[in-house]
This record gives sequence, C-alpha cells and structure tokens, in this order.
Amino acid sequence: MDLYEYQGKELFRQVGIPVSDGRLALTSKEARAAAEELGGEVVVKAQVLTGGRGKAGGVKLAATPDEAEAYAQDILGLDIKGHVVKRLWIELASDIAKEYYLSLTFDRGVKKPLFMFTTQGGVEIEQVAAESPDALVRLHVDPLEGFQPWQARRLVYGAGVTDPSEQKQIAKIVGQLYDAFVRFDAMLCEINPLIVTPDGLVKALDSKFTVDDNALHRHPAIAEMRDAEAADPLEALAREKHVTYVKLDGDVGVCGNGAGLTMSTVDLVTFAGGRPANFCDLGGGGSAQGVVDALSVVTSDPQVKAIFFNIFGGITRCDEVARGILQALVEMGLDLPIVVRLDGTNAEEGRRILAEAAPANLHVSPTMLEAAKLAVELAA
Amino acid sequence: MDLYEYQGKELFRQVGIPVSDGRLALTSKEARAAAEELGGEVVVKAQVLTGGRGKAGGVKLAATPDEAEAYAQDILGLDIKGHVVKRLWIELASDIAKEYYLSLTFDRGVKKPLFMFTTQGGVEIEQVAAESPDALVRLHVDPLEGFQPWQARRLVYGAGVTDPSEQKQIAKIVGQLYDAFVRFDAMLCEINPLIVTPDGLVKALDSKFTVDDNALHRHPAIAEMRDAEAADPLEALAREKHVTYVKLDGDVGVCGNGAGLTMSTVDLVTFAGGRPANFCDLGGGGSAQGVVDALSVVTSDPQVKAIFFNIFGGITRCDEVARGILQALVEMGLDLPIVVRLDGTNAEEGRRILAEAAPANLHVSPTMLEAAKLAVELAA
Amino acid sequence: MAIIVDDDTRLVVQGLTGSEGRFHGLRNRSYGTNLVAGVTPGKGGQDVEGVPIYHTVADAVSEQGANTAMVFVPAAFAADAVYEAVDAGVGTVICVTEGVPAHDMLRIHTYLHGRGVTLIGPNCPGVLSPGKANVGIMPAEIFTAGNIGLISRSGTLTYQIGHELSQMGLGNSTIVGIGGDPIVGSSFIDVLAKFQADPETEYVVMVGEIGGDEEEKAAAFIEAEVTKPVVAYIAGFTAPPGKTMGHAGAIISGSSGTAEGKKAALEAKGIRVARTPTETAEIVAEIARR
Amino acid sequence: MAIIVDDDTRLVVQGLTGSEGRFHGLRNRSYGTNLVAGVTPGKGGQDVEGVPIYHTVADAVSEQGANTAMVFVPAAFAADAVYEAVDAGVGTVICVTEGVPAHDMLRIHTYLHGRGVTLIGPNCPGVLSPGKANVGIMPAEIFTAGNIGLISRSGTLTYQIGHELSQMGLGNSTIVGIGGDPIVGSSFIDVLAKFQADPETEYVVMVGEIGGDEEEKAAAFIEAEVTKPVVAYIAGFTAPPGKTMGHAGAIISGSSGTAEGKKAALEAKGIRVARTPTETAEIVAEIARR
Repeated sequence: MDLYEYQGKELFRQVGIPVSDGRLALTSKEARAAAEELGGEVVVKAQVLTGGRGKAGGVKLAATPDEAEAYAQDILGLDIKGHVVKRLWIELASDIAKEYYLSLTFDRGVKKPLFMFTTQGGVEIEQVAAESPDALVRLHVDPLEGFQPWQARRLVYGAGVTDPSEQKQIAKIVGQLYDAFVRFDAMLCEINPLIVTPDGLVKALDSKFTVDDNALHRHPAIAEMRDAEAADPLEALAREKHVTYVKLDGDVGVCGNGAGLTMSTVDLVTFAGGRPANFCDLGGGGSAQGVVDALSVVTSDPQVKAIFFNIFGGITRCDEVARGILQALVEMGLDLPIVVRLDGTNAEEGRRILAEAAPANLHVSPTMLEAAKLAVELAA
Repeated sequence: MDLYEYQGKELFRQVGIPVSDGRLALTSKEARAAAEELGGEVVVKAQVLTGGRGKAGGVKLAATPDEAEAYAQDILGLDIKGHVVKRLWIELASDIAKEYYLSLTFDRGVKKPLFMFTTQGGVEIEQVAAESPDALVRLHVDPLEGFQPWQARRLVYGAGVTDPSEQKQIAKIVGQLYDAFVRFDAMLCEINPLIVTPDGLVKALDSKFTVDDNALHRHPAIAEMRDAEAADPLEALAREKHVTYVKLDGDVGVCGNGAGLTMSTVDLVTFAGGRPANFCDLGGGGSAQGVVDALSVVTSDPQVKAIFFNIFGGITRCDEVARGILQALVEMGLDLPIVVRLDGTNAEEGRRILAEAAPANLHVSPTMLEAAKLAVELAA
Repeated sequence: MAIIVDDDTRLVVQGLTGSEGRFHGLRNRSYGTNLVAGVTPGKGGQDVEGVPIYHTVADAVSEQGANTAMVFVPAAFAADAVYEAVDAGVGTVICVTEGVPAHDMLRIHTYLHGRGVTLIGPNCPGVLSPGKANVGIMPAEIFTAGNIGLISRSGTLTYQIGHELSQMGLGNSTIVGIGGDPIVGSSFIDVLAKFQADPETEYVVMVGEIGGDEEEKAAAFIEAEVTKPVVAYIAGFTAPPGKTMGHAGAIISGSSGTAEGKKAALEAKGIRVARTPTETAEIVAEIARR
Repeated sequence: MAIIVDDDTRLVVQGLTGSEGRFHGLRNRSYGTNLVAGVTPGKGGQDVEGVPIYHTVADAVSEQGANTAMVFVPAAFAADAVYEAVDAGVGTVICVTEGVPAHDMLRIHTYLHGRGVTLIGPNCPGVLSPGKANVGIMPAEIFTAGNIGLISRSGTLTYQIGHELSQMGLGNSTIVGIGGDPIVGSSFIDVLAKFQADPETEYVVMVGEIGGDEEEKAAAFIEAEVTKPVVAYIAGFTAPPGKTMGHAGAIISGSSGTAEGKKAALEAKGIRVARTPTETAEIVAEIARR
C-alpha cells in the first residue's frame, strides 16, 4: 500500500525524522486557512500516488494565504498521469541549500533491506544510478544483526558528506529511517530530496512510503490511511468484492483461477493477437458466488467485448464454476460472448452442465489455446 | 546490579506484567500511611538484597493500618543475613490459589537467555531442579531470532498448566519478561512466586532482578536506583574511589594489579596458611594515586594486620607503584607491615626506590610465594 | 528417491484442527502420506480422525518422530509456526499459508541460513512426489509418476503443465510449488540443486513468472551446476509494471522483473523457454523422446 | 606459524586517534606488527605518525588490505565497532575494550556463529606471537619465543606465568588473552583447537579462573581432540560465591563456577592443574624436558 507524502511524513515524524510543519487541505478554503495558521510562505503540494507532480504543475510556492488559496484552486482536480488531485498538503516553505537522496528498500534479490544514499538528490535515483553510479552508496543490512551505527557512517562518509553537523544529522536520520522501515513493515521508504537548509538543518522535504499489504493487520492506523477513491474505480470494486483484479487496456476480459494460470491466460490472449482488458484471478476457492463476483467486476469495464473464462480445477471444482457462470448469466443478464475452458477436477461434469443449459453467448472450448483464439475472434 | 523487589516490580509494570499496587515506606509512619492509602489488607515486606526474608520475619500480613505500622516497626532495622532492613514495600495482600515459578537468566555456558518455568513455585528453584527435574521446563532463546510466542507455549504446556485462562495469561507474561530482560539489559529476571489468585488472575508476587553493570549507561533511571547504603561500607568506599574491592573474612590485606593476578595472590595467602582480608585490584593503570586509594580502602578494614602488595608490571610501571606506596605510607601514617613484591616493567627501579626509602614496616620480597609466606607470618 | 517428500516423510500439520488444515491434511493422508500428528495449542490430547494432536511441535517430534511440518495457520501466526517447527528440529517445513508479512520472511530467511533446514513457501501449493507422498494442496490425481522434476512459483499453472505432461504420457518425480511471495524459503536454485542430485529425476521444468530475479539467478546456476536438461516457462509477458498480479511477488518494479528479461537471461544460457503451457510440455516431450 | 597474529597480520586499529589506542597501537607497531591503518569516524584523511586514518573499516580494508582489527573504542561503541569490522570482511577482531554490555556480546556471539571470523575478547589483553606480531596491550618484553601456547582469561596473571616460563628458559608460540567477560568471542576450546593445529606449538598452558564452565568444557575437548600436553592453572580458590572478582566473568553462581570444580573436571580428564603460577611453569618445564 502506497502512502501519500503527508502520510509518510507523519510516520517519519513518529520516528523523529525532521519534517516541515504542514496541514492537509481538501478545498481551497482549507488551503487558505492552513496557510494562515502556519504563517509565512507555504508550499501547496498535490497529494497523488505518482511521481512527476512538480512538472505537472502540482507544486506551487505561495507567499500569502490568498496565493495559497488561488494555487489550491488550480491544483485541485488536476489530472497528473491519470491521478486526479483531491488532497493538498500545505507546508511551511523551506530554503534549500543542498538536495540529497536517502532510501531504504526491500531487496528481494539479496533478501535484505538496502540503503541507498547520494548527495545528488532531487532527481530520479535511476538517473543517478545510471549516470554516476559512484555517487550512489548502496549498503545492505542483515535483518537479524539489525541496524548498526557504522552503517550510517558508511553511507555518509561514502557519499562524501563533509560537514560534521550534516554527517551527524544524516547518520541519525539513517537510523530513524531503519526504525520506520521495520516498525511499520515498509517495503520502501524514500526521502527525495533530503535537504540541507542554508542554516545547516537537514530534513525530509518529500516522502515515498510503501507498506506491506500483508502486514496491515499489525498497523490498523496505517490501514485506515488507504484512500479508496484514489484507486481505479474497477479495482476499488474488485477489492470490495475480494476479487484480485488488475485493469489492462484491451477488450478481452480474462478470468482464471490462480495468479500464474491467469497471467498465462492473459499472455495467450495477446499471443493470439488480442488485447486483454484485465487480469482477474478468482483465487483458490472458486465458489459459484466467487464466479458471479468476478464476472460482475470484469463486465463493469465498458471496453470488454468478450470474456475468456479459464479454469483448471484442483481444489476448485469445475462443476461448481459452471453453475456460477450460469448463475451470473441469469442474474446479470449478461449477453457478452463468453468462452469457457474447464479442465481438472470435475471438468466433465462442468462441461455437461454448461452443454445442458447451452446459453447462446456461451462457447465451451477444449484447450487454452483454442479458447484464447476464439475469445479474440469474438471480441473483434 | 541487584534491584530491590519494589524496583524490579516497577520494571515489570513498565512491560505490562501484572503486579499488586504498593507503596515504599522508610518509616513505620510511612508504612501506616501507605496502608491507609492502599486500603484493605496489606503485606509489609522487608526490602533486602538477599533471600530468606520470610523465614527471618521480614514479611508480615497486616489487616489494618495500625498493624502495618506495628509490623513496620518490628521489621525496620532487622538484620537479615547481614542486611539491615531500611526500606519496606507495603503492598495490597493477594489471595493465593497456586504458586508457580518463572525466570529468565543469562546462560553463559550456552550463551543464550534461558527460561525456566515450573508450577512448583514458592520454593527455591535449585530444590525443584534437584528433587523433581521433570517439573522444571527449561528453554533457551536464540538472541537474534528473539522471543517467539511458541516458546511461551512450550513452557506453559510443558509444565502442565491446564487452565486455558492461566495458559493465556502466563504466555503473555513470558513474552513480557523477555521484553524486560532485553529492554533493561538484565542478567536475571525471576518471578517467584508467580501466583494465581482464587479468581484466576496471574501476577508477580515477588521479583528478583539483576541488571548488567556494564549496561547501566543505557539505563540512567535504573543506575539511580542503586542503594549506596545497602552495600558493605568498605565496598561502598571502594566504589567511590574506583577501586575493585571485595571484602573477605581474614586479616591479610591483599592488593594486586589485574583481576587474575589478584585472585591468584589471594589464593597464595590461603595456601600459605593465612586468611585473606580482601581482594583488591588496582586495575591496569597503577598510578601513584591509584595505589594510595587502594591502600586507603584496604586499611579501612580494622581486621587487617598485614598487607601483601603484589605487582607484575606490564603497562603498569613498578617505579610508579613504588612511589605510590611511599606516598601512601607518609600521607596515611600507615604503620601496618607491608610486604611488597614487584616484578615486570621497571621492577628494578621500583625496588631501588623502596630500598632507598626503606621504611621500617616495609618488606620487599623477590617472589610471590615468599611474599605470601612473609605476609602471613607478619599478620600472625 | 524423489526430493523433499517421499516414503520417509513423517508429517505433522500445524493447524490440523482448522477447517483447511483438516481437509488437506486428511487428503494428504488418503493419498498415502504418513501423517503422524497435528499441532494446535490448547488441543493437545485430542485427535483428528485418529491423528493425535499436540500442543507443540516439539511434542509431535518427540512422541511421533515427525520430520516434516506443514504450516496451515493464519498468516499472522505463520512466522511463529515456522520458527517453532525449525527449532523443534523438523528438517522440512512446507508453509502453505498465504499473506505472511514480508519482514517476517526476511528474518526467517536469514535465520534459516546455514541451518540445513528446507523451507518451502509460504504461499505455496506444497510438494508432491507422485506415488510416494503429497504434502500440501495439490490435486495429486492430475499428476503421474515419472522422471521430470517440476518447480513452480504458481499453483494452478503447475497443474496445467502437469496435466499436459500427463496427457503426453510423461510423469513427474516431484512437483515443488515454491510459492508466489517476494521472499520464499527455497528458491529455484535450491530446488534445482536437489533435482540435480536426485537419481529419479532426468529432466526439469521450471515455471517462473514476473517479479524478482530468481529466474535470472537460476539461469546462471543451471549453466554452472545442472547437467540435466531444463525447460522453462515464464508467465506474465503482458503484465504492466507496478501492478501486483495476484501473487505478492509477481510485480515488475521499474524495468526489472519482466518476463522478457527472464526469457532472455534463460535463453542466453541455452535454456529453452516455452511461450505457452502446451508448448512447455511439447518441448519436454521432444527432448525426452530424443 | 603461530596462531591468530603473525607476520601476515595487517592491523587496523579502531580508535587509533584516542590516547589509549594511539599508545598501544604505536607500541604494537614498534614491536614489528604491521599496523596499516587506523579508523576514527570524522578523522579520515589524517594520520597518526604516518599511519593513515579512515572514516570506516571498509575503507581501511579496501585501501590498505587490513585483515585484523583491534577495537579500542569506548564500551558503549564497542559492539558497533565489532560489527563494522566483521561486516567489512576483517577475519580477526581483537577487542581490548572493557565493560561491553553482556547483551551486546550475546548478539554478537550468535551473529558470528558460522561466519569464520575469529573474535578475541572483549576485555582482553590481546594476542602476542613473540618475534612476529603483538596486537593488544601485553608487555612483549616479558615473553620469549618458543613452543608453548598460552591461553588465559587474565592479563597480568598471564604475564606472571610468561615471566616464570622465560626464567626457566621456556618460550611461547602465541599468548592469547581471551578476556575476562562472561561471554567472549573465543573460548578456551576455540583457541585450543588452533594450538592443536599449529605446528610451532608443542605444549599448551591454559590459565583459567572462577566463573562459567568454559574450563570444564575445555577439559572434555582436550580429552577428545588435543594430543599435545596441556597444563592448567586456575585462579580463585578462595573466592566467595556471588562476588564479582574484578573480571565481570569471574563470579561463582551458587555452586557452579568454582575453582575446585574446574580443577576436578580437568584432573578427571588427566590434565595436571597447578596450584600457583610458579608451579605451573615448573610442571611445563618438567614435561618439556622429559
């Protein structure tokens, strides 16, 4: 789960990482009030779960509450890479002398947390890694040894920070970031930029914070931070119905059971010359109601022209799935063409059930490959 | 550093282990006030850093504040195994249905923390270990894996606790005890007895808590709990002068440099037929002032009849030690016989300095063995 | 022989009294797996259709000689269950539970290093050695015994491929579902090494998917250490970056973890990569009949 | 050969710019030890009498090829320094610092398990291979080169015994002060194994003291694994229980850790135990001249 800048900064604050004082605003009036309360120059920052908001005009410096209100008006509703701005973070403006970069990520390859630090902050870290790899200090932490102060020194000296006060402040923040990473089950904690003000104070000017979805039960306060509105409406609907769904750009709806088989099914549609509309995994259960829920999500996408329903029964029983499909056709009055392929546990019984009902828009196909081709044809 | 029961219970309370409400009292008036404030039956408990206070009359049940005051009067000043009672813990009385035992110690042999749990609490654990070893469940914790809930289950089920509510409460306390052990750098955390009340509540009725002296810098609040008065006055004086000193029962004062050499010197005195009065380690420095401090501690013991001063110079320079001895003789007007043995770095120069000054009560001996014999003779 | 589970497996199921644990544990027993015990704290002394239940894994080990544990407890308690099994001396732990926090696995993975314990999963369908033992949730009837080792990050996709192999008259020595999480106990490499050492295995099919770099590492390992023919399949060629495709571990981060990248890495080491499950089986058949 | 430190030692001193670190580091260099670097965070780029100072041990390793670290930092920072040295790839760490919290050592000891790193100390006088290298605070001039390995929990007591051996014309291959804390990086057993493997060592003197059970364990190890003659000395026969005798580890707990108990355990395995330092040297001389 990705957090907004202001949410990540709240977690930073909880572990002691210095951040600027700020207020959340949902309207331009609230933005004005926040600016008045904070006093002085403020920055009006679009809260979106994507990068590049600066270039998109989502960050503005406001000298007065009037200006803050005006900028808020401009930024609210802005579409930044498909994300519509609905929240603003109004923050006291900081003077910036230097911009550094500090992050802690979950390196699944090495299976250890990975610190990255560079004095070349404020830009995309991939760019630094590509253009001046020597400027980027990378250091893994053994999860059982845990964070040790030498690790912070290695980052700070390795990156060539020379000012002793900066060294000390950053080393402390490095430890605090590790603390946040572990305490909040983070998959990513990034501070870009980590700034030094003209009077030598180091603080986090931005935050990028991702928490492990599987650990949210340990963090009810963070779980509540989820912004249901920010998600794609179809994905939000899927979450509500406990269906694993990812929106794609095509017109062939894809339903499968199990993540691997469903990914493979999506691939097959592409290889057959079609364009998949989604990835939709029924999961392991495959009850009739689960089938209805999945189909209702898939067909909520107006782009969908045909559906490929691919089941390999293991624990999931194909007869149960067949009944679910028929139930969905009736309940939803579904008239889109559906290609069904059933195999594995009780596949014959499932195919028999479908053959008996034989709705006009339902096509049963014996193999994945043939089913994929047919679904692509039907969507065309 | 050993903590008093009430101090250990305060640490228990900080990690959530249930303890009874209580008040510290230094006088019988305070004991009465505490009993009044607490209301109901209270227990008046002598606070001493030794076991066996119950048998010594140091724990009394008081039905009224009057009784509490009277018992406090009796207990204050009581000598329990050489410890004079100066503090009382007045605690709400608990009804006891069962007495269990739970401890977490530092197993230096295995180099892991060791849990011990038995339902046969309230007695000395050594007795349980000797008489019914099967009733005592022992379980080591890997310090990097840390405490895991299964460990608590293993203790609780292994010891045969059958009541589900007790199982749950004790399992929780086991985890909290580990928390206390790590958080406060403990060498020992013992709850004996861990009681179950007739209405099924589990709580710590006593506490034995030892904190690593080397870690006190991390725990200033615990360091402040030290009761300077409770220590042997000579050991308190030694602590003040930064001299490593242990009081023994004999009449030959022993000073050496380095713990091993000093222990060896104490042994030699015994082997020579004498009785060492103390163990006193100058430490590695061995400055003239260090020598004066050590001698002033050793000679504060009125039992001391002669002193054996044994130095093997390494970093410590024997000439510096010789000067310290002469300085001490003058400053302190010391007329007890002193046998000095110097060897190692600058030993000749040291011996020359002593030979030149040649005070009447100072004897220089060439070897440890001869020096030990002479010191024993002189003390006789 | 087969690998990981076989006739010598003495299985304890952690969570045998739960509905899922009971269903699959008894299914495994029906298949012929030697299910010797269940563990549910507080239910020690009970039994599940004759299988004795203990409070702790240590008791199941000392009383029943359990040497393999299957974890079927809820995600929040899975790490504890794995530690319990490992510290009780169980040599093989198969964690079916889905949704184990990644940080828990980070610590467990480090803790297991060098202890000689095999952890499969979490979020995996288990391990099946046809004709010998089935530990997990795989539908054993799909697979037939044979000489092809099968390793996969996915459940149903594995069944699909096993089914296609069966239809061609090919069978498996052992099918290992290593799990779909970002950090799993045994990687492709760990299992490839076991198949390489197993005399009953002559060919290996490796079923990967997007996310991480375990397939890339496996490619290098195969080149260096595996003499038996390996055929690979990768799912997720059309997955968009930044989206979790069902499995917590199936996510393309930036430009890393793509199916194309994995395919290229494998092919660079001379490993054939199929485009579909069917083609996977066809390639294996072609090699096996050579 | 000698053990732990020798002509191949390339020493980095953590805390070389402190007064103690500087004094002993330069003393070690004067003896002939190859002191290649010092580490003091914030003082990288400076030097101490020509010895380059780095901010981190990793720099000392990459720039100067340091393979041995001596820790001379205050107790509160010692654990961090040990981890830093180990994680920087240094193979031998000698921690002189006294007063390291026991819990820190508990974690470090577990962390080092199986990593192939030798940690000596904390709270130790260091390691001296006469004529080759001295790393620590031992007064090298007391000792002469020879064929007797010496292991001790104590500093000055070791000097006393080394001195007595020297006076009898006997010398040492290596003198190892393992330290006086309850948990030290290398136990008697660890060092005994090294002496057993060292061709230059023909006899071993083991100097123990009250507290813990490392002498008892060593007795069993000697019987099983050590073919070279071992002579033991134990200090603290007259120590009272429950009192820390100078060293944090020198404490009799209840009835365990007594000198009598250790003597009995050693003698039960046929190991001669001397009553005094002088007798220790005499027994060695007797055996060596046989």
